[in-house]
Amino acid sequence: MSVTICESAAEAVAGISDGSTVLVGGFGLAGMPVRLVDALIDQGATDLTVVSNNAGNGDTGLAALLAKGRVRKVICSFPRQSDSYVFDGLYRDGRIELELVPQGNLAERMRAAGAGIGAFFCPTGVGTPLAEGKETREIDGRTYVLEHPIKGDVALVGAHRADRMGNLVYRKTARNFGPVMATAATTTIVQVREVVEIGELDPETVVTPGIYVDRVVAV
Amino acid sequence: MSVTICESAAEAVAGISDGSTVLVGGFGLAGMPVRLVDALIDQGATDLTVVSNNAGNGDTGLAALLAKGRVRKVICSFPRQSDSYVFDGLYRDGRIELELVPQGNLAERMRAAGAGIGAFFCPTGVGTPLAEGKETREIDGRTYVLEHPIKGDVALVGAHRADRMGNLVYRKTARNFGPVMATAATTTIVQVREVVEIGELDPETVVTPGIYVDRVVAV
Amino acid sequence: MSAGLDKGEMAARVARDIPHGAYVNLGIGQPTLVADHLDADAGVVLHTENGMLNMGRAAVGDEVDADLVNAGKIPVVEPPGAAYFHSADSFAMMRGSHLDVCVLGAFQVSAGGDIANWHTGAPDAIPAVGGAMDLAIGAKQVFVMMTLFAKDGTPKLVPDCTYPLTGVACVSRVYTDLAVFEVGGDEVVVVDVFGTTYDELSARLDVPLRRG
Amino acid sequence: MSAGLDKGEMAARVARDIPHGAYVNLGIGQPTLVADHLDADAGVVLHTENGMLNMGRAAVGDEVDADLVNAGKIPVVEPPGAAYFHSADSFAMMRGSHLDVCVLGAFQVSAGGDIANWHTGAPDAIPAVGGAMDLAIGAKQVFVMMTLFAKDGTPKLVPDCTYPLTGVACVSRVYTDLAVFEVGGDEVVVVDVFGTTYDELSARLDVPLRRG
Repeated sequence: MSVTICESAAEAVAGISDGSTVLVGGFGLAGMPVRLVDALIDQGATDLTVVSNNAGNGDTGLAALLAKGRVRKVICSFPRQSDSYVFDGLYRDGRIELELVPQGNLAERMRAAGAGIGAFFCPTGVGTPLAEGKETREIDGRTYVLEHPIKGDVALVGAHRADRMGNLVYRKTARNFGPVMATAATTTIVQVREVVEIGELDPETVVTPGIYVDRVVAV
Repeated sequence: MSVTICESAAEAVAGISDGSTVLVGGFGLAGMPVRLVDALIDQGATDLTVVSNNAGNGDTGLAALLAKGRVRKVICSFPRQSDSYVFDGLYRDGRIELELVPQGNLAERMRAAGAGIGAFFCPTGVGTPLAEGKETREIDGRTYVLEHPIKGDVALVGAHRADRMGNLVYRKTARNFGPVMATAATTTIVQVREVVEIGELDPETVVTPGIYVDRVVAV
Repeated sequence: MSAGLDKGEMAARVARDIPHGAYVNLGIGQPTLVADHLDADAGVVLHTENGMLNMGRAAVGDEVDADLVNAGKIPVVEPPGAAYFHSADSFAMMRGSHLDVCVLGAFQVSAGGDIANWHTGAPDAIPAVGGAMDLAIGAKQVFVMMTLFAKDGTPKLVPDCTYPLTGVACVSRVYTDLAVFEVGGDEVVVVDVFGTTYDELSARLDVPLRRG
Repeated sequence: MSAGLDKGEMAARVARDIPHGAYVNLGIGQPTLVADHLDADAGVVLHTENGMLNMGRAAVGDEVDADLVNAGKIPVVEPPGAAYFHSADSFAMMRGSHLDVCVLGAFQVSAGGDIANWHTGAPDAIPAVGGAMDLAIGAKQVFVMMTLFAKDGTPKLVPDCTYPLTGVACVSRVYTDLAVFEVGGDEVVVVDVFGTTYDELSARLDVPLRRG
């Protein structure tokens, strides 16, 4: 159904429930919807599962959400960074659960969720600890591991511009996980730099069509 | 490896072997690489398997290739059209094999081939004759059928513009199967309206990056 | 049997049940007519499976562009706010249940919501499925628009489809010239009747009906 | 043991084996240095898994743009002919074997071409895999660039990896400070030796070698 153009990040994240799975875009800070994450901290939802490539930097954004004890589990590819001390501390203390997923599988599993694929046979991780306990199959002489979709209740995405139909364009490598996450969540909430009128985005260049977008806020 | 900018459609299709699987872009005539198909007729390869959404219109292009008896098998979603009499005749005479694939499965199976996915569980066609004999599985309460990739030896794609690195943009609904077919073939051959210099395509708007393109010809 | 709705009236009746702001795919043939009855203010966005959202009306005269066609390969126009994507993305959108409503034609629909619309099963027929199977299972709600009886008088709303299936238990509503039905539950519910009566329908159909 | 190649010389040696016109992914850390040794005329196109082809050099000064970073999250520049795509498309490109060469760092490589580069296996370590497993199985050829011996003198080219694996039987060549090896076949072939001898290598490694 139609997109809602919100007046504030607080309005955009309203109603996120305790226990939700929240997909958070960005690769490090590129494409990270920082203002939506800050608004989620204020909003108060807890017991969250966060799916994101990384597990927070420094003391702000995702790291701040973790520091407040609001995240039960992180599904990510690369939690360990030079400034990921908040996650590191929680993990070492056993206060946060981690599902480590190869980056390409993270993207493809969310793509599958958005595309109605029930599961897929993937060559990544075969023979490694990250495939342990998963079904494998040989197809045409190559071994694959069966991977399942990752669905979100909510996706928080950072994009460049939206029009009033919710069509999105991104900018440079800040595109990263945004387009797949937008397809994989029940409710997709997007922070953009600018909302433009309908007709101002070239239809050839739209990366995320408005059908995937529920709420937009310009910050 | 680097793209070759060809001088003619004949040069672009040189070397296609008998027995090849050829992916042919287009939805009806929109995006159909007509000049490449004509050049393939002149080139002479035979015993082909053609993968395309339709099975030719009228007497030209794909229909002409079929009429010359050069196609052993067609894999498509919608062979029957008002002017598909060439295919219709061959099929009724038992002179051509048909694998009918739902249109979304056709696209997704080629996407899987290009994306290194070994197989995927798909809800389309479950309980219908087109899923007969295929493995099924219930996942989270829904039944899926296992579908396998469709790889091409060659893809013939119609795009709008290419730069000299092989980056492609399409135009309107002529985009259709081109981008997935370009990823799914060993050799991807593209007919465009114009080849432009490197730097003339906006990197945000490239739909098929040059890595998927082997030969380009402006016609 | 008195006359029910004509094609245009059926299309208008379907249009009435499409929610404001819905993303909708209209199958080729009669369902395409539904577009003519959608209120411009309703903000309904049309999807065409060959790769476009916010598809416009049929193109006329100089508007015709061979690169811009709908799923029936008819030239259409590009309204402001459109978006293009490739076939795999288009069917991912459909298969992933992002469309609110899909309207399909059919040979038969069963009481349980099975649909048969791609193949008569005749031995000499050339089968063609296109996007029908993807559409049948892809939208949140699947509406069928068809005449209630075939030309030979046999009902097209049946206990079980005898034609080869397109999709299983996926149709929610059937819009016909004589009545609108809810299917897919334990009973078939008659929501609306046109130019006939509930009792007449009960007598002519082999499926158990309930008044809506 | 005499000194072999330094990091820059190793990177130059790797660069020498990258074919003209190749599509290449350089892993984070030392492999990034290979870019500095690629001849501009060679037409090598760099891929970064966070969504870009024809990635440019590191950005300096005003060129820095927070929206344009490489896989190591270092700002880079956009040369003419670049293309952006999302993460699923980027890893599809990799997993579908469209890249010609990928260069990775490693803790260990086995004679059979297994690679371990994501986890030391230490119980208190925080595991992080990023794109390493996708890269290891994704490119047509996987090159590893590492010192041949760890700081404690133990070999990193081993009969079998003792660290948790990143990928199985996927590495084709190992570039080290002391030698270049072909792995993944029945024997490990010594292709090149720097500041040491074949016999010295044979004596210090637990894998059977053959002269190239």
